[in-house]
Amino acid sequence: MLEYVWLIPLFPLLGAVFNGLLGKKIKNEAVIGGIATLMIFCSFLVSCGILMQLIGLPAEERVFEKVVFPWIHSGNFKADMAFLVDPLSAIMIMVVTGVGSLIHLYSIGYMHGEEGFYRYFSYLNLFAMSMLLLVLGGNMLVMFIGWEGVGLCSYLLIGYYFHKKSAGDAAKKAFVMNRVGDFGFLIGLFTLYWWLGSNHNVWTINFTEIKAASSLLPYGGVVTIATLCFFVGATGKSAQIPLYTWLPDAMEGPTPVSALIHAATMVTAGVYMIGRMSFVFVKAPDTMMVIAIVGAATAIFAATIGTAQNDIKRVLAYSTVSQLGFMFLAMGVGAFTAGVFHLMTHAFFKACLFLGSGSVIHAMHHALHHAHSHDDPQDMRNMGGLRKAMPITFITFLVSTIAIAGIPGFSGFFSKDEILWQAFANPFHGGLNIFLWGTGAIAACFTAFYMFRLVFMTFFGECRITAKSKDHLHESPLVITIPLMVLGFLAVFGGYVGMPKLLGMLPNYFEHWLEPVFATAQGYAQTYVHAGAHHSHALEWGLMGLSVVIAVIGIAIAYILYIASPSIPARFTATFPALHRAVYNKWYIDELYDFLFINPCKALGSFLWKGFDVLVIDGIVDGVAKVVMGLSGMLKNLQSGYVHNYALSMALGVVVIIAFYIFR
Amino acid sequence: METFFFAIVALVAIVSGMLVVKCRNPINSALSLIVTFFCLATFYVMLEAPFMAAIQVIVYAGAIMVLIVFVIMLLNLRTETGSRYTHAVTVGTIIGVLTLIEIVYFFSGGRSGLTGATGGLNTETIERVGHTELIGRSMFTDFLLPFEITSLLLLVAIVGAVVLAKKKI
Amino acid sequence: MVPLPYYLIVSGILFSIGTIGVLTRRNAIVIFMCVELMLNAVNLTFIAFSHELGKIDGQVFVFFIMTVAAAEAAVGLALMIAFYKNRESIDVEDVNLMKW
Amino acid sequence: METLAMPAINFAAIMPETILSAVAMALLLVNVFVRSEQKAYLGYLSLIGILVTFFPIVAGWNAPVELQSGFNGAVLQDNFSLFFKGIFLVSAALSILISDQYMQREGCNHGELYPLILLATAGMMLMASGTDLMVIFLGLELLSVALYVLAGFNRDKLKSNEAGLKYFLLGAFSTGFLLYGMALTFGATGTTKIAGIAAYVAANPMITGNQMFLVGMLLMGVGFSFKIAAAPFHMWTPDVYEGAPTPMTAFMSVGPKAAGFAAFLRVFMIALPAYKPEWSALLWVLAVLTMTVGNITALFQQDIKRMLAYSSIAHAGYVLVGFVAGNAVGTAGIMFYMLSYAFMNIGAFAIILLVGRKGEPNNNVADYAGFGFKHPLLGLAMSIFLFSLAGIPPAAGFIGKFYIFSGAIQAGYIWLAIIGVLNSAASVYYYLRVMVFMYMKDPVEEFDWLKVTPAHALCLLVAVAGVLIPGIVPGYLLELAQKAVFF
Repeated sequence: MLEYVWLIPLFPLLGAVFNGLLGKKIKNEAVIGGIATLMIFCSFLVSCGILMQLIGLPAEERVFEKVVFPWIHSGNFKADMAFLVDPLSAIMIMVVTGVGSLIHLYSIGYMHGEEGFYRYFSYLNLFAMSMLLLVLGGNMLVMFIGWEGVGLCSYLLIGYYFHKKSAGDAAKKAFVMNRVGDFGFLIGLFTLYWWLGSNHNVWTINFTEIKAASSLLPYGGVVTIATLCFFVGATGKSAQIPLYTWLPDAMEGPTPVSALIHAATMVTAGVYMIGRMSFVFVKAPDTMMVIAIVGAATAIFAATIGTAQNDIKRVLAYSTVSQLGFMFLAMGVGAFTAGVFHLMTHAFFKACLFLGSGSVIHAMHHALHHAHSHDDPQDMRNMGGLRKAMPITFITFLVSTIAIAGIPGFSGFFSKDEILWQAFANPFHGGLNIFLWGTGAIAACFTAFYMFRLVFMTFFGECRITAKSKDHLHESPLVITIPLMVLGFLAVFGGYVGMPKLLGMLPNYFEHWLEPVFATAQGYAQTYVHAGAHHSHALEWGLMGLSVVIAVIGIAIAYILYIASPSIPARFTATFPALHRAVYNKWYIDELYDFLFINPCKALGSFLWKGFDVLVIDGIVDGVAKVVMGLSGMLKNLQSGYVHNYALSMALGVVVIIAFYIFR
Repeated sequence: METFFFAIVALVAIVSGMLVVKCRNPINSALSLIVTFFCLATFYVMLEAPFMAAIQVIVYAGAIMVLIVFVIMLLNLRTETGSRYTHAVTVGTIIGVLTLIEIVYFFSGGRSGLTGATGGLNTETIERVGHTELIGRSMFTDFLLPFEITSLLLLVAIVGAVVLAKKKI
Repeated sequence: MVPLPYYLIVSGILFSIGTIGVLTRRNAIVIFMCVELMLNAVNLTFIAFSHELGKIDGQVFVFFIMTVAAAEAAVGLALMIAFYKNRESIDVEDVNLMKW
Repeated sequence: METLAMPAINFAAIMPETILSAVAMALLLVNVFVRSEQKAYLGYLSLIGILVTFFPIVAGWNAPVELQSGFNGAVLQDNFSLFFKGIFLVSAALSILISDQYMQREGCNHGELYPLILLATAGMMLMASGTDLMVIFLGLELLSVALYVLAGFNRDKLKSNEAGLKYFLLGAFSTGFLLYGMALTFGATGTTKIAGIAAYVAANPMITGNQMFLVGMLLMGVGFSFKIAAAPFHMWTPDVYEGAPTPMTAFMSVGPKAAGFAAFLRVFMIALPAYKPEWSALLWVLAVLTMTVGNITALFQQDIKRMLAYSSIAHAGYVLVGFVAGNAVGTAGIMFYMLSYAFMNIGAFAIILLVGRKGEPNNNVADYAGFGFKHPLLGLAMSIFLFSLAGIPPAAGFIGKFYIFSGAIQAGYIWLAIIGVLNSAASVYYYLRVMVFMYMKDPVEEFDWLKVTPAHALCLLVAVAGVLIPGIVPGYLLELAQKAVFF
């Protein structure tokens, strides 16, 4: 099966070509969507086969490189079209093809009747191909091609509703920010290539060869520069500070796209890349610290912003940024396994959440459409009480929310708790650890709060749309709910493969599985870290308990604010009319609450959103653009159209050049 | 004596060169240019290249300049009115003077500049064989290919001139 | 015997005068004449070198430069005539339809 | 009267040029008998001539040395020049394929067009294989004179006149510098043969301190820089490209540039390696200036032909990066890049030509609104060309750029490579703008005038194949380019 690894990206490519060329003629949605889904599902089957075979091999033999064809060979530069299958890429292809298949299936229902149905599936398949190239690439160049490819497809899919100006702008923003990141990636690649080549005559960009030569790399120095450049690339693709503002805007695309590209797969490419080159990153302690700090900062930053959003997809978008921050935090503290584990569980529950929100939007859209209402179907203030109308969506959504909030027994708990524990107990960052842990823990609390706020506002309480619209609220068709159920199932049980040792009920398969991949990195880490303080099990138990408590606090706040308070007055009014006035007092308390806790928090959130996002980040981007445009205008004016000026420029060039050389 | 003669011719060449640039009327410029060409022909004779002097007069002063004067007449060009963009004149002159300074600076280094491999061409050979034959010989042996390319070049020029300027094609 | 640098300096001066002409004159034909002046300066350099080094190559080169000058003159003047037909001018400051 | 000692005339060494010139002359004769609406047949005949010319090029690959050189060392048809000759032929063939439709539309379908293109191509070939400064100079002039005419070919249109006149005046001016440089080089070394100069420098290392030689080299560099449109000698490019008939713009944006690079490379790397520190420092600055000026100015352009003109300046800058590197990888990268550039740029111009109408009112980027939906296949082709120009994988432009930059890195010019990558990242913006209009704006026009002739379709097909195949499987072509490097 391993020999056939090239089939994995080939299937979606065929699907993309087929739909791109013939889709317009076929017009039959079932055929178009069916073929696209079938293709990615075939890739999934091949991936399963490869995973099985890999499991059958002894741990140390689980690396396989398949050269499909020799690509660029010249002098000492060599890059093949090669695929690398190892435990890490095996997990990634399973996630990409598995979640990808479900989202393709879901899209058939969701995109029903959209103009350019074939275009959508063609892009989606193309995206899957690029993403598979990215994760399977045996050298940096193949990876880079995938890297560019996913950026391109993301651009095409964000701008899918090109009639909307905001969609076009969002697409451009995403593409430009991704290009900044790509630039960092290329510079990092060049730096590493040049340093290894000129100093040790190892001209290579092949991952296995770099791994073999990684012992030649120094600690810090040039590796810090190279890894920082790579990290810039990762921040662009994975929406970390400061290049994250494109991701919330990217919600202009269709919801399944948000689920696949902007939650489950593409945005995790940065994490994957760091994992793939862990043996290089770990040699640059300063970079590791930067990654950890940026990750933690992004986690809390995006979480606070998430509390101030009312658009259901924007909440999820900021949540994604925040969760990606957790993954980077894990990478930065050397807990590569935990980071990848969170990547996987996050793919399950966040895809489920996005698809669930898509289901809600779908239903809302239809309901509002029937009632000829022009309310925003994505605004949570228009929702409420949907649990009765959409039970399956509600249950899967709730399960995923519990998972992301970090309640024991659900997948998110295992991975997030592992990250927090590693942030606290890792031997890399000394005194910084407590801050990293604290930031992460507070971010987790915020996460629980805004996610349950989302659930309560959407599914509980009274329905806030008109009664007429309400009658048209229906559960989505099977083609939409099946993927939801599968993902919901995974959101609950997907975490059991990586259960912490402490709980001890199941062995931590996940860690064993990835051990050979990160062994080299761990080896390097041993040589410079201070003797890691040994923490007792009691402490670990304690912190685990604390993180559960934190999550519960977040949920409780959300409950009080969005469920309990509105319902308490209602009950009081019903049973004790005399106490009506007191209920109003209750409201005052609530407002005090608002004033003391929620408003500052919301204010901070919207300040950070409006102030930082819009002013600083966009300001920098716009500022650079303005300067370049000004320069462009200046240079343009030099091009005056007069032959004299052109001749003058030439003569001036000659005079300067000659003067420089003969008078030097 | 020869140097004195050289100085006079050089002076005439430079002054008439300046007149090419200075004259407002294109015809006057063209006539000054012809004077410069004759001065250069004189130099060629002094440099023992009589054949080059001859074709300098025939081709340059004769053919090319006649063509130019003819076009000037055809287009009935008048004196230039004052330049609309005087900065071009100032800056252009400054740049030209800078070029001049650079050139004089590095040529005034004396003979040291000239280091190239020498050949067998000297007064004796030229007088014995004849300059025209020497040129002809090397053109048909050593420089046969460039000579043939010239024919293509002239072909392109003829076709081009016809395409661009003929009334009806 | 006139020393070589004298010739070179004279040719350099002529070359610079030609450059100044190209940079300052506005009549396209005069600009072209100034280019011819530059080419002649180069010719003088070539022949002076050729004489000094005793190699005929330089003179042959001059022969080709003259041919090229003739070819350029034919095409260049044809272009000017074509331009004049449409624009009634060969002032290069009128050659500015396309810019920026 | 002694007989002339004729040199060894080796026709094999100039076979491609000979065939092209012969076909050109034959076409001039045939032209007289062809009615004006049937001039397309001349185009087909010239294509046949070009196809025939491919045979000596293929046959001459890896030929023994004695078959390569001829005419007393005036030409050397080595693999290097053969590769470039291939590029010239490709660009000439693709331009001829798209010429007829345009020329008929604009009412200037004169039969002289094709002989001029063929002769210009012969001029480029002489530049690439010339090993004598005289041959290089004459090849350059043959090319330039033909191009002056081609730029002003639409003689009833003021823009075209203007393009021709500007190109002519500035080209003649730059020729002055080139010739002065050649004269000084001749004076310093006593020869015009490249091999002779190299041998002389090797025998007299002291000469590198000679200022006359140095200035000669610099002035020659200036002359070549004009031809390849490197800043600050680039300013003619946008105006000439905008004004020239579109097929000729396509032609002159690729062929002459490649020819300029071929001659530039040969003169500097073979005759003047002793000056490498000097000229690579100069070219370093020129490369950075060229890339940056080209890209930044392109950002503002509304006219798509002008935008591609500035982009072609930027591309010359990327190629100069490979030149600065001065190693085998960089040089092979230049060749690979110029070939893929021929496909992608001419392909893009072919689309521009289709979208345009008589008098070319449709050259604004905004005129492409919705083009991608109205004509999906043409839109796809244009996207492929733009992606390749922007250097986005898997198009050939990416491989070429990557290869050039990795050559620069191997030579230790890491900053130059970084500036190059930065520039390339910035350039995406203006290519993307066209894509945005094509796919993200509602169509304004119906594009119903648009007619794809078979010749045009063939050109686009070849161009797409030429961009995609070397992009996905570049191995074979890169190997060829490597074998073509002369060291």
